[in-house]
Amino acid sequence: MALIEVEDLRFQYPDGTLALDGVSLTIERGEFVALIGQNGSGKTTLSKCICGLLRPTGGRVLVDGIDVAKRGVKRELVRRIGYVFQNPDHQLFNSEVYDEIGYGPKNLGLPERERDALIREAAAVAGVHESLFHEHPFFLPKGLRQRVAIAATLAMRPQAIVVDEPTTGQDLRQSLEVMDFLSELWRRQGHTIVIVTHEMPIVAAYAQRTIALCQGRVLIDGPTREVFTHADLLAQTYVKPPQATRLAQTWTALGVRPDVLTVEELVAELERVLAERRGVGTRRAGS
Amino acid sequence: MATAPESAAVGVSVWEVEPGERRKPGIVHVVMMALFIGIGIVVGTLGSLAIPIGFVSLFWPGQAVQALGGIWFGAWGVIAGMFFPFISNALSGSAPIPVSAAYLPANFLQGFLAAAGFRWLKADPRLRTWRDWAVWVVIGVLLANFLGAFWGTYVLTWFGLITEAARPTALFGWFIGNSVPSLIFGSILLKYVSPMILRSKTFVKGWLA
Amino acid sequence: MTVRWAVEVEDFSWRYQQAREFALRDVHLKIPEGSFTLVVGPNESGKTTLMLAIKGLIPHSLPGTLRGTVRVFGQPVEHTSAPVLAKRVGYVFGDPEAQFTALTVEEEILFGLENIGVPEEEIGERIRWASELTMVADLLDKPPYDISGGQKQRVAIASVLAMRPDILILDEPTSMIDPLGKDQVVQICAELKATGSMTIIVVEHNVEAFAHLADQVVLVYRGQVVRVAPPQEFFEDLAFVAQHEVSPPQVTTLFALLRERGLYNGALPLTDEEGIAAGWQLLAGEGR
Amino acid sequence: MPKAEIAKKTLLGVVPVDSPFYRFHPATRLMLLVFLSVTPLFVDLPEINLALIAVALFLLRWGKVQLGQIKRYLPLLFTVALFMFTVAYLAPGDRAMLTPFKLLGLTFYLEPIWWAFVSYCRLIAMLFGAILYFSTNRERDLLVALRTIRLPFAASYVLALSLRSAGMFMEDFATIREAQQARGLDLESMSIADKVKLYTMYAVPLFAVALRRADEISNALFARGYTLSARPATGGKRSDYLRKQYRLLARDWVAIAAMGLVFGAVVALRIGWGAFTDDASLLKALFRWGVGV
Repeated sequence: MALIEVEDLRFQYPDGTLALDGVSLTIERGEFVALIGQNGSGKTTLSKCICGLLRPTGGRVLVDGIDVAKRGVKRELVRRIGYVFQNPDHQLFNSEVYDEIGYGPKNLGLPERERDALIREAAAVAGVHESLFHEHPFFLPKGLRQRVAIAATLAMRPQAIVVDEPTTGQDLRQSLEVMDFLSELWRRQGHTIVIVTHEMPIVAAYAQRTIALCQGRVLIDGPTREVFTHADLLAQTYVKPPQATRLAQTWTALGVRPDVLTVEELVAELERVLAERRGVGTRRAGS
Repeated sequence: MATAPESAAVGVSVWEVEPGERRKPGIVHVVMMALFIGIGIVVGTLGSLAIPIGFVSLFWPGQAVQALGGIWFGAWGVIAGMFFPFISNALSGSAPIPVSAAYLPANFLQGFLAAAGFRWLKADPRLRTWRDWAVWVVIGVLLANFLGAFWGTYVLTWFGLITEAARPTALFGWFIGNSVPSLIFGSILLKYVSPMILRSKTFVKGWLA
Repeated sequence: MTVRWAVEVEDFSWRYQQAREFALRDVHLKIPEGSFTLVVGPNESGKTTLMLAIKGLIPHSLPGTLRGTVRVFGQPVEHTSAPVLAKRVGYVFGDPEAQFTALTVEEEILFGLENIGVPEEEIGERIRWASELTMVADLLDKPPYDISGGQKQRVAIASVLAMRPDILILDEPTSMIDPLGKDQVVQICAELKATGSMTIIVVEHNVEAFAHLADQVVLVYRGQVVRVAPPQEFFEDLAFVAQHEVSPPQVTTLFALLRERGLYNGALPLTDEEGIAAGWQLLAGEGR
Repeated sequence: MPKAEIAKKTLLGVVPVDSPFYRFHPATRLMLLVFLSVTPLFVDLPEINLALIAVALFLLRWGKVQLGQIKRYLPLLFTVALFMFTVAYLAPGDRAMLTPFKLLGLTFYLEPIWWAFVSYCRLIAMLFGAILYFSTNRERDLLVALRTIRLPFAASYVLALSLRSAGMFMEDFATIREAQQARGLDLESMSIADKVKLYTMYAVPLFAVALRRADEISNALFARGYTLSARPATGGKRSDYLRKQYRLLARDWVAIAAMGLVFGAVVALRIGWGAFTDDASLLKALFRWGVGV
């Protein structure tokens, strides 16, 4: 059974905006998925529906077989899927980091001993050092607050986590840190990861699978490498593949593969093409 | 509880202006006043809509907002506390403008008493000692709400909205109905939000800065 | 011909009131009038602090300890009032939401104009000019919080542009918006640069989008300005750039790596167009 | 996708896209609010207050307001009535002085019940002034009106900013609620005591966001040349572009004069001649006849 099943999902906001217009997809256990698309394409709405934070106006979402819109399933749900908000300020409310991370487990009614173990583990995984346990989250720098928010989600041990714009406003090092950390969770601990983002180089470097939304529908869904070869289709939702991919695609006539994702891949590809060409070139030079 | 060692020396009150510290009113105070009116509108409106009894505030967490505003932001907070009920009452439809206007003195007192009490008696807004608690409960909650209820019910009879005979009952109901949310809501906020406010630029030690 | 300096930062150091360490130390920086400057560097390195000092928020509304001077068109910022500074230096903050205070886009734009004392007759014309340039003319009637992220950022730019500042600072203008919005902001910057009348300073992580517009790139790292150079020259030393946690455009990295491998020896491209051309030359034009 | 809009959202409610009200100057519309809110203070006669309610309802219709919108006030209108009549029943005052009557096996007293009815009509008439106003005016109209009556810029600006921030906090509130749910909070299975504790969980992030915002906004204000006094850089008077976009026309003056005259007449008649008391009420006679006293 797939971990997340979305069937003909529709969502209409009270003001009449149709944010999702019949979305169907499945996400298997252990996938690393990126949700992309222009603002208003429905990505945040979809991710919130998946976590049961918004009640769909049509269709349904099953997480591990549980219908997320059903009453009284919240506690069941948070052990399966966690959502990290873009702005940690909306999420953090305890006066100590330790209590903050422990809030979820406490809601789940776990005994203290077990809770403590979960908190320490989640903090360690998220890179929140124990010396920060008694700090007030409000006064930590933004990067750290985000980690606390992630740790708080992890402490509930969800099988999947959805992260809304993990790299917005972060610099190179911070972005890599957050992404490497998510990647580590995915690789080592077998978590399913879903990120919502506008940063295509991040998508290219980390996500195994990419789903592009446009006006509340799935525009394209497939392996990231394949999705970025459809530049014309992506243009509908104003997404451009990363620069390396774009460059490669203008050189296809020269024998360059159109589906490279990173600079390193493109370098290797150009080396290959050049080596071939040089062989041909020497021959031609002789004629 | 608050046993963690604090950097602030024992006995130094949060109201003390440190040597070399310059305090003058700035744009940030005006902005905070406006934002605080915004918070008051939200809390006041939601409070009234949750239990719609109209002009009588049987469960109205707004008074807590007024008291906290005065404690944290001095005169800016007192002013904010006087005016947000106008808008929240109009939005929730719980009191027409003339009735809101008549409540003004009560709105002033409900913010001012807490503000003055904490400043004069040097109580810590983080509620660290039993003395801080006493100042909060006696002046910020009980006295402020009693005077508020006294004036408020007077206004109601004045507008003919309740009978003269019902006034003592209404006064009692109002007093309890406002004190309970104030005590719960206000104490929690003082305890948990004050640490953030005290370290921010918006905190007012005197009346204006 | 002598250069007129829009900004002169001399020996400048700044420590925020509650901080232990100086956010900026002994900074020297000169920005010529009419130029386009791109400021890069990791978060918390002092980029924004430097911009706040040029804008005058430091020391006017932020408490702290200051050494040295910042001059804008020869005038020390410290002794210039907020409304005068508002005319000289416009500042667009990274989060457009955070700077909105009005109830409609039109009021948002005219707010600054009234503050700096633009007469009523002229206000309408300025609103028109700024809103057309930033493509928000059809939004004037809308509440600024009820429009898309990209539109918000353009409104923020319009509201600053309308004041016709001599210097325009954009602090991470694309960090909070979607790809279409980013493109539009870059386009507005290109248009402004083409008019040549404004000194533009952009702080950005998204180097790829702005490098080609820049006359000079400034690298701020751990409270100091460690490098100032034209973009071509700046990205020549990629090791230095990477060591200071800045990501160059992918196309630049690509050709630098090719050059390291002895496959390329031309100038490093900064844009898609330059890169595409260099690639064709490399692959189709018999290499060197 | 675009559908024909008939209503626009404002921070405070919803207003029609097009309404005959918009032909009047915002100051005139504010005067209508004042007129409808204050006049009932001088009128006990329920017939007149009911007539004022009818006028407000008519104006809502005429102003193209969708009546569905005012449904949200119905629970309030009902509970207020329930409250006032219950108080009048339970605490009628000195029973010896009152006229008792029986209804459904209970003993009521005529005077307090009647007085509750009189007051209720007055209260609702006043409330309808506000309902009408917020259903046909945007925040901008309120600002223009206040500036037209020469409220200082700084004051109107604080008002605008607080309305705007109320809107932002509403949004924050929604996000915070989602964030708490995402952490296993099950609102549906919570006790009242837990819901009270919930306030902290909303309040702390709300204030955290507000504190950061206060800093950001004050920086933004400085950046755009705003000073505490709101005086422009050139010295002298601040220009007011927004207000200049509106002109008081003949029809505004006529409307204001009409409201002024009616109000003046009501006050004069009430104070000078003791008019509009409930003694003259036909409804009272009808009521007495109905309960048989």
